[in-house]
Amino acid sequence: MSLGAFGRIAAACLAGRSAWPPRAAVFLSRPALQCMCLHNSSQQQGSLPKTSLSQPPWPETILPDPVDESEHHKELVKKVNDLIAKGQFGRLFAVVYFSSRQWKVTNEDLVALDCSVEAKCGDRIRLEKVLLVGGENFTLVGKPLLGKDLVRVEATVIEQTESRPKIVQKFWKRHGYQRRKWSVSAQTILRINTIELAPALS
Amino acid sequence: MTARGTPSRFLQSVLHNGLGRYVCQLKRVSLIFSKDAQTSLGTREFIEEKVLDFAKANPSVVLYVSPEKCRVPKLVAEYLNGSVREEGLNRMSADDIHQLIQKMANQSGLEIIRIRKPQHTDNPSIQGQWHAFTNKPTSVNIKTFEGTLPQAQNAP
Amino acid sequence: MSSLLFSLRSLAVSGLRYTPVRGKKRWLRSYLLALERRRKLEIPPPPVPRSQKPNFDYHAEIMAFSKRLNETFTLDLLKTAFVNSSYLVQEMNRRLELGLDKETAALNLQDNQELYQRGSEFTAMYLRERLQQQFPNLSDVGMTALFDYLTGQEIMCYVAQNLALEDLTLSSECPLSPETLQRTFYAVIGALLQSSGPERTGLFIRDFLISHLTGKDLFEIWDVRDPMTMLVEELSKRSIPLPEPRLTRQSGVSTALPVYFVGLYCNEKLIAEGPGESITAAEEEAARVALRKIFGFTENRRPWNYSAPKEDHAEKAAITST
Amino acid sequence: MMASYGRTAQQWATFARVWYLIDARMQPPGKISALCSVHLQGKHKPMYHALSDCGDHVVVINTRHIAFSGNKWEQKVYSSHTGYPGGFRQVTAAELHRRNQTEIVRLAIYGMLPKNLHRRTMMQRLHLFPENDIPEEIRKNLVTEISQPRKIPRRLDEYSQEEIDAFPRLWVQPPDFLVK
Repeated sequence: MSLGAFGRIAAACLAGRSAWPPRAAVFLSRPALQCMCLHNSSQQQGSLPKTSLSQPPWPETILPDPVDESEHHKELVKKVNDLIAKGQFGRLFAVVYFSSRQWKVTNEDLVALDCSVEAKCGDRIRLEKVLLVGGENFTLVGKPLLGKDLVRVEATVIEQTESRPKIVQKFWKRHGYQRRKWSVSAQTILRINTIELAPALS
Repeated sequence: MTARGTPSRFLQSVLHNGLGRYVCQLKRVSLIFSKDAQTSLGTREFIEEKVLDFAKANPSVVLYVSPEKCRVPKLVAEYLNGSVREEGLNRMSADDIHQLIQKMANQSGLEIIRIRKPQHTDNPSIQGQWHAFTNKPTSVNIKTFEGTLPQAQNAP
Repeated sequence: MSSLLFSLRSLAVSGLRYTPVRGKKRWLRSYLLALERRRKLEIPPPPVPRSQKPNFDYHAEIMAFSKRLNETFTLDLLKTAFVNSSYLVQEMNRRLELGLDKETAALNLQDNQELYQRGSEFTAMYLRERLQQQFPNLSDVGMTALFDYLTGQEIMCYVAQNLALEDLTLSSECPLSPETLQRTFYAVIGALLQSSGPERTGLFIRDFLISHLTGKDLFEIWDVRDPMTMLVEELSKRSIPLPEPRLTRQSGVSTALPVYFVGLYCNEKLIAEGPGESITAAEEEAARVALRKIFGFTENRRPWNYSAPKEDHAEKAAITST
Repeated sequence: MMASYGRTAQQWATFARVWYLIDARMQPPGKISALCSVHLQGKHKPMYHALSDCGDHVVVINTRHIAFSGNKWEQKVYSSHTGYPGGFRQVTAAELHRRNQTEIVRLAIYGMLPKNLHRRTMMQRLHLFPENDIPEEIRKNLVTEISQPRKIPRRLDEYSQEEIDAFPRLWVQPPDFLVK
């Protein structure tokens, strides 16, 4: 079983989502075609043949009923909330935004950041920008972030070190121009401790 | 130097540090300096003013101060995983030495070389790794490709 | 060697009282280095324990050890934990050789035999209990395999070395044998048990021993030769009908690199599917997958809880109050 | 459902080579080749990496029945040079197709693959057949079919009379219409 549940705002079932992209195209082209067909039928007075003129060449898209969809969404949210409340999930993974990058992390992971962090070694920090949390049977996608009361990702700073010396070298041939620059950047290593979920999906 | 030519390792930690508790990996620091040489001036100043504060702040590090007859003062740091790092303190000021020793206390003693990936995970996939038949419909199992049989050669 | 170089060089430069040396002997450095390298290759120097090298204060090291682990040890117990019986014998002999008579030579030190026993007993009890709690569906053989893996010499010595127990251990052997190291580690656990009680000791074992289960597959630890037979046994124990292997997917059958997927069906329900380079290998893999599922040892099982227990209580209280 | 395979088995399953079939009947050779090139390189896989050899096998049938648009059969020229003086050779697509019925597709695919040392290896995983019968050895390996990039248009004689009659006529030819 695999459900897709989407954080906070309205969710769509799988079929509904796949049906969205061509919607604009359908609305735009339909009236012109209908006019043509009417004109033709008035001349022919017979049943319409199945040709490229009577029917658009792409398959017809059926949009889900909004009432059904909202009910389906409610049901889905309730189901996932139940799962979370009962703790019926195994390992969780999360996509967190940190140090201008997105990291897909799970418990016991190591993450090396190319920057220094204010916290000292051994401090436990909370990664607040969580974009996505997933378990085996469900995935919660934030728009763009998930609520702080919904998910809590914690990490420990285990090392604040430096990168290896990187050399930037410039050389122009036949000009006697040579520059060599050694650069060392700060590095922080985090250990992801926990990813906790609360049944606060709405 | 090219990045591929340099020695490299993967991101790791000693004894899953930080999983249950954080253990400071620096176990022992020896400051070796000269009592009268000019080059050890900053080191002597550091020992007079800051070394006690550092020792109090880091009770898990054993600090040895040994005046010896030497021209270049040095700092020998030993880590829990057995690695030993020496740093020369020639003509360094007390503040610089403090920063250096603090940095060494924050490190894990693993080699400082190129790290191949900025992330390490033991569980690469929670919802299942992709394989060649992921999302392939099961109807392909019973496909017989009759159009490719020799007798179907003249079929349109 | 550098001092020798230096003196030679200064001689060459000053050369007041001795015959002057012409130029700098640039060959000397590489020559001496080569000599030293050869000496090392021919006779590697015998290992010296860290305690006999300069800058080692036993008391300070012991204090730092307990601070580092964030545990409160009774110092006497901790010191006793590091004393091995071989050290006592060696020390006695040394004193006797120095000419002391037997009574004055007697040390008032105990060896770590008792602490070792306490430590190993507690470790075994705690580990079995926690493993049982975490993997309730795992069979007894598997449980024993996990237990043996965690308390095996390889893991325990690795942990002990990376906690710098080697420096502190008092023993007559110089590169410590794995047995001694393991014994000392157990003794340290025993000392912690007597100083801080079972709860803290449990956390210690969890943080340093159980953490070695992260990222391990069940069958890396537990060597199962015939998973299909085991699966059949386990299924019959749970009174589930026997699995029926079926070929579900295949590609490249007539090539050197085929892939087969075999699914195991019980009551026409798919319980596991496994890939392999031949049908038998795929069937075996499917059985392993099924076993992992039955034993609750899949890759996406709930991770071990490493959070501090006190925080848990506080949080639970907060949740119930709101 | 989570798989939870062992590491060796997972690796085997991930890097397994899948055999695809593609029918080139009435298809533009360029479109066929674009599909083949992607599948031969493994670019359709989520784990694609240029350094990991993860291409699949592709079997192309009916290369005799490919369809060029426009007047490419006459106008398109395939050039080559033998390496000897005066060895520049040029043949039209029609002539080349008459000589070798798989050559046009092969050349198109060869040109679409990356120009590196892997190109020959990837070409070895391509199997071209002029007609639709393929050896039993290869048919056993097949897994699935890639759908054709172009819909085959129906010829007028494939339409039933009913459909032809029902087709809207925009203009009816008057009886006195003079045809030059």
